[in-house]
Amino acid sequence: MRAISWLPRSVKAEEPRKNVPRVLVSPGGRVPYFTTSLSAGRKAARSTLGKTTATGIGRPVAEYLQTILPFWLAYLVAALVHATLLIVLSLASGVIFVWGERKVAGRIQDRLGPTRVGGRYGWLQTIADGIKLLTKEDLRPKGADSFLFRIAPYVGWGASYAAFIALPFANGWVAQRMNVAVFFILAVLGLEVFGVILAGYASGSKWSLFGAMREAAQVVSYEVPLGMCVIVPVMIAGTMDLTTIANMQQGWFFNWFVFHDIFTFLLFGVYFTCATAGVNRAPFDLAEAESELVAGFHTEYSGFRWLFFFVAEYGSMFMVSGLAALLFFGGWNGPIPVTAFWPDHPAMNYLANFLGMLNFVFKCTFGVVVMMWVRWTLPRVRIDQVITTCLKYCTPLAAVLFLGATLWTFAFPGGITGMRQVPYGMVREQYKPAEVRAAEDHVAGHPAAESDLAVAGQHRSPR
Amino acid sequence: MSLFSQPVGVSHYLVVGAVMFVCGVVAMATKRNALGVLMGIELVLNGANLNFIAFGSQILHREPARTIGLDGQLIALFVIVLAAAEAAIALAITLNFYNNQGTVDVDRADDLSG
Amino acid sequence: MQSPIIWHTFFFFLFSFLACVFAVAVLVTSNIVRMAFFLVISLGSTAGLFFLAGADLVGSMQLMIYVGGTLVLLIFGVMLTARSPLISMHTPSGEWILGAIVGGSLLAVLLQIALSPKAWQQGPELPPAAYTAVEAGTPAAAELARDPRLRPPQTATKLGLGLLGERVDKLVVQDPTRRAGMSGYLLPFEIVSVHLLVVLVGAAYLARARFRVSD
Amino acid sequence: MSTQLDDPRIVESDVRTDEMLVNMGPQHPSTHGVLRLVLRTDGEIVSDTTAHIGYLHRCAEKIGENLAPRQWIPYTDRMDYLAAMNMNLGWSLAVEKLLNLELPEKAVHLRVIIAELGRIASHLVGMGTYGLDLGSFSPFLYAFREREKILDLFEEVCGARLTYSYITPGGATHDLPPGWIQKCEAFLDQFLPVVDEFHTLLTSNAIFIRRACDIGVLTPEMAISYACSGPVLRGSGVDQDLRRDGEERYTEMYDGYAFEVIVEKDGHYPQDYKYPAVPREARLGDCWHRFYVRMLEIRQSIDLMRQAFDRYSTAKGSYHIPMKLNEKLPRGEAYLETEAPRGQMGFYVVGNGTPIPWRVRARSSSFNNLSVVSELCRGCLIADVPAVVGSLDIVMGEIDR
Repeated sequence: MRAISWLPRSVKAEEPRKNVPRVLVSPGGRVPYFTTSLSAGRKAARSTLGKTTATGIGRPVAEYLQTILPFWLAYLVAALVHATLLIVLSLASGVIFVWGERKVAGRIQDRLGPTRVGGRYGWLQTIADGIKLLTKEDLRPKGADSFLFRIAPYVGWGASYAAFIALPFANGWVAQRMNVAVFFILAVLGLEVFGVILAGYASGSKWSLFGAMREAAQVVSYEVPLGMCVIVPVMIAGTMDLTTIANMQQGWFFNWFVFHDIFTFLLFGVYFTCATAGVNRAPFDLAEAESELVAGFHTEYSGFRWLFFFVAEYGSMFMVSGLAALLFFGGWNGPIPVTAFWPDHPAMNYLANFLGMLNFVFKCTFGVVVMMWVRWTLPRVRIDQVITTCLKYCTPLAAVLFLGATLWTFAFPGGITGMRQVPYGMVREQYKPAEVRAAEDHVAGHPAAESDLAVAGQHRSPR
Repeated sequence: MSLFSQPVGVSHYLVVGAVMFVCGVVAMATKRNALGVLMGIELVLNGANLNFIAFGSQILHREPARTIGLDGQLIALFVIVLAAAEAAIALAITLNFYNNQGTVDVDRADDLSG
Repeated sequence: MQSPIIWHTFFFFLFSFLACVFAVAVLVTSNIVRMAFFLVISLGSTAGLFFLAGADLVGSMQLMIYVGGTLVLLIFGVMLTARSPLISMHTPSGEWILGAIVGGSLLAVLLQIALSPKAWQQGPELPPAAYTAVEAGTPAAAELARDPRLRPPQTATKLGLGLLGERVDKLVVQDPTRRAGMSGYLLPFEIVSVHLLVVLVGAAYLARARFRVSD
Repeated sequence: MSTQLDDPRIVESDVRTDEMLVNMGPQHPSTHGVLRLVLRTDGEIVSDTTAHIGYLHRCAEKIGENLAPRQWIPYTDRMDYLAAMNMNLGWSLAVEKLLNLELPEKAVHLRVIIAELGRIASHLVGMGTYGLDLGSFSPFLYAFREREKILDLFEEVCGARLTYSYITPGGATHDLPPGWIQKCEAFLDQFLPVVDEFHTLLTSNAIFIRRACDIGVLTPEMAISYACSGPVLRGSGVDQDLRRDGEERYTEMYDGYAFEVIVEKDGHYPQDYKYPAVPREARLGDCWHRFYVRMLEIRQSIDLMRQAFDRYSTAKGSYHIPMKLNEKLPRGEAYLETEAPRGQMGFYVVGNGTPIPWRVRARSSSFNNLSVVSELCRGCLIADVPAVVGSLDIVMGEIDR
């Protein structure tokens, strides 16, 4: 018999899964440590997994719109709502982070940063700067490849923005829930490099070309260790669906994958290094190293197009921080499962989701602020040292940690101490596609259940 | 009936694949830049990939049982991976050619012709 | 009554338009850098077509390995060899004519094949209510949910199982002999991976320049 | 095949690339003003560097031949505008040498205080901008924060913050204001821990060490043959400091002061300030050593100032010798070199019996220090060029004059 299932064998052997609430089954029939503290039973089940009903932002919108509009129009409007929200988020995060960066940099450097526009804290400084940039002349160097020069910033921004499609902000609050969200985000973020390369080439400036080549070499190299780091949480979770991955880290903070074992803890450091390098932030901001390359690939840009590069950069920072939050820090789940004690009511669930979104945005922002902190503290490394760091340190380290985490997961499938309320395998079971479940049954010797195939349409909600 | 209100079938994909394939073939034949030829090869591979995906897709078939199933996607995966290998080796050849000849014009690679 | 727009179809036409137009643009441009850029768009749109066909893993793979990896490599090559006389190399018109003839006839043959079987020409039709019904969880949903367009593709798991030789898509085949014939793709995939590694090492070696310093 | 591979004329490299000429400057963020470097690069590797100067030429020396020595002092300010006090001092000493003036004790110690404070202010800029050249922005602002405090002190002394024209032939324009010494002491007390911060942020930072160590190694022989001076020379391990080795007229200023020339001997620096040790990666004469010598000189100047405070307070005499503007310069010539923050700053003056000098000439330290740049940058990466140029700590105003 080929053992290809993720589940501990005991589970399958003991219980036919169809009749038993899956949540309550633990490996070996042992009640996990933490369920005892809550009044066990259904409540425990619900507290860990109850708030998983997908209540997307767009989905209710689409459902409501269908009552007043034809289907195709409702679909269009709902899609536009999603797109607009994400564009606003992308731009707003850029605006806020630029302001934040100036404030953070100011405080780090013993100065105040912006203080005038918009009152005492200079809230509106970035808006003022944006307006200034909009009114600036749109310069185009004489030797530039005009078409590529004009299109390059939008390519870069487009890639950065497209990655937001698959980024969930709260349980079900995602523009397009994807089965391969992690992979998709990494792939799309990797495309940002095209904008940079095109900008560098099309500018017709040697400094720009240097910057572009540096960025291309750097980003492409760092995709390797970055991918390896991302694979570990995916391996633990057994899925690439970010919503599921975050849901699996529900409960107390030690359910977060960063505390899963020592390897993931160390791996987060590697991930952060690689992510910083991957989005070209200091100390790896060689593509725009002002002391060497003037401004790197965007030397020749001005005004609105330059702004797009900037927004793309901050968008990517937000994105890799968001990925870190989802993969390592529980996504929208706080350190304490406050919402587990709430009554199970749609309104309360909605509120829980909203708080989760705030929590998630806070985590992303925190990651971005740490990147700023690093930027204003450390000197810049040299290009050969950047590649050395990637190939000689990050990649082997990520590989070793990957191996360690694999062995650890194999040895202790339920986490370190059994402190998890529900083993990962059980949680994952909730989100497994019915077809796959049928296949597993098939492998395990159970006949493929016809009904399982019939309702294969959706993620199975626990309730 | 509008073009947009008709469900897409396998043929649609095959047509797109055919266009890409032919563009690739013609690019391979006519481009003088070795990298242009390489790009033609990429187009050809993608055209073929589209066909594999289309034949394997349940979404495009009226009877899902008649698709080739996951084989299509798996072969597409193989094609993508092999295309990466092919591009690496072709690029190395091109660079070597460039190093030796100072050009990437494939018409100039005639050292061995009598 | 049909819905005036099926968005799946709409996006198919959008992406296929982009893919085809930029594939042609690759063909007709003589500037090598622009060719590379058009190729990026064309292959990116192909990834979109993959998504629309329900192959989400392959689509992401296309974006990551093909567009993000192979094409970046290619653009590297372009940059390394982009000296001004080499950026634009024009093809003689005689070759264009020959190419057009060969390409046109090839296209004609392929289109003839693509359009001949009737069963291929139209995908499965759905009543418009299906979309609403599945989302709302009405009793008819169970029936409608069989439509693959309404399911999340979930191909990653299936492909993984497929690599291991467990074919989820062929569950209907119960005959043990035939099932045993569905071998996994893992070994070929490993061979391909090792092959890729060897090729990369070889390419790195091959690309090293050897030239005379003093002539 | 094998014979072909053994052919020594066939070289192997990663990818054959074409050489490219790149202009670094004069409008480049890290060329410290208007230096223009023409780099011949092969990819990221710099094969040749040519420095082009003259963008800040203001005919200072020619103007000096039309002005009385005291009138020319503002022009010396604008030479090395980061260490204007030391420029004033150099010129004043040269003129005093021509006039054969002997200064009262108080004026001498005042000059020591001011010169050493000016050295600290100058090295703070050198240090801060070096961090900036390596991509570390914050130390630059910390350094300028401290420098601002020094400028406040200077402002109290002479009313100016950048171009002081304070030290004149015959002493200084004013005495130190009452209470100034205490303020200065208070500043030094709070400044000492800040120096430790700089060491944490830069000197011992792992990235900084990897960026600065073993880059732009200037051998002692090369340094001497290019007539380098100041921290650049001492960073190569040459034991020379004009405050000790200079002309009598200059070294007598520092008579009785306890100080040791900052130079590496047997792998370590003489002063034991508990500052970070020399890292393993460092080689004598590299950027790190030049930087470290400057950092230690800041500390040394603090010690010198503290000694000077006591001696100034107890010194006899006036802070200056009154000197008329139209005092006739005797026939003859005088040349005197002082140890400015950037090295040996020499002033040459020829008198012909009129109040206006017949010939004025300045020997700039930055000029000679810059001349090694093409040697140091040969074969380094583009990113190393700012690191090397920054470690030389040049001021274009002094080079172009």
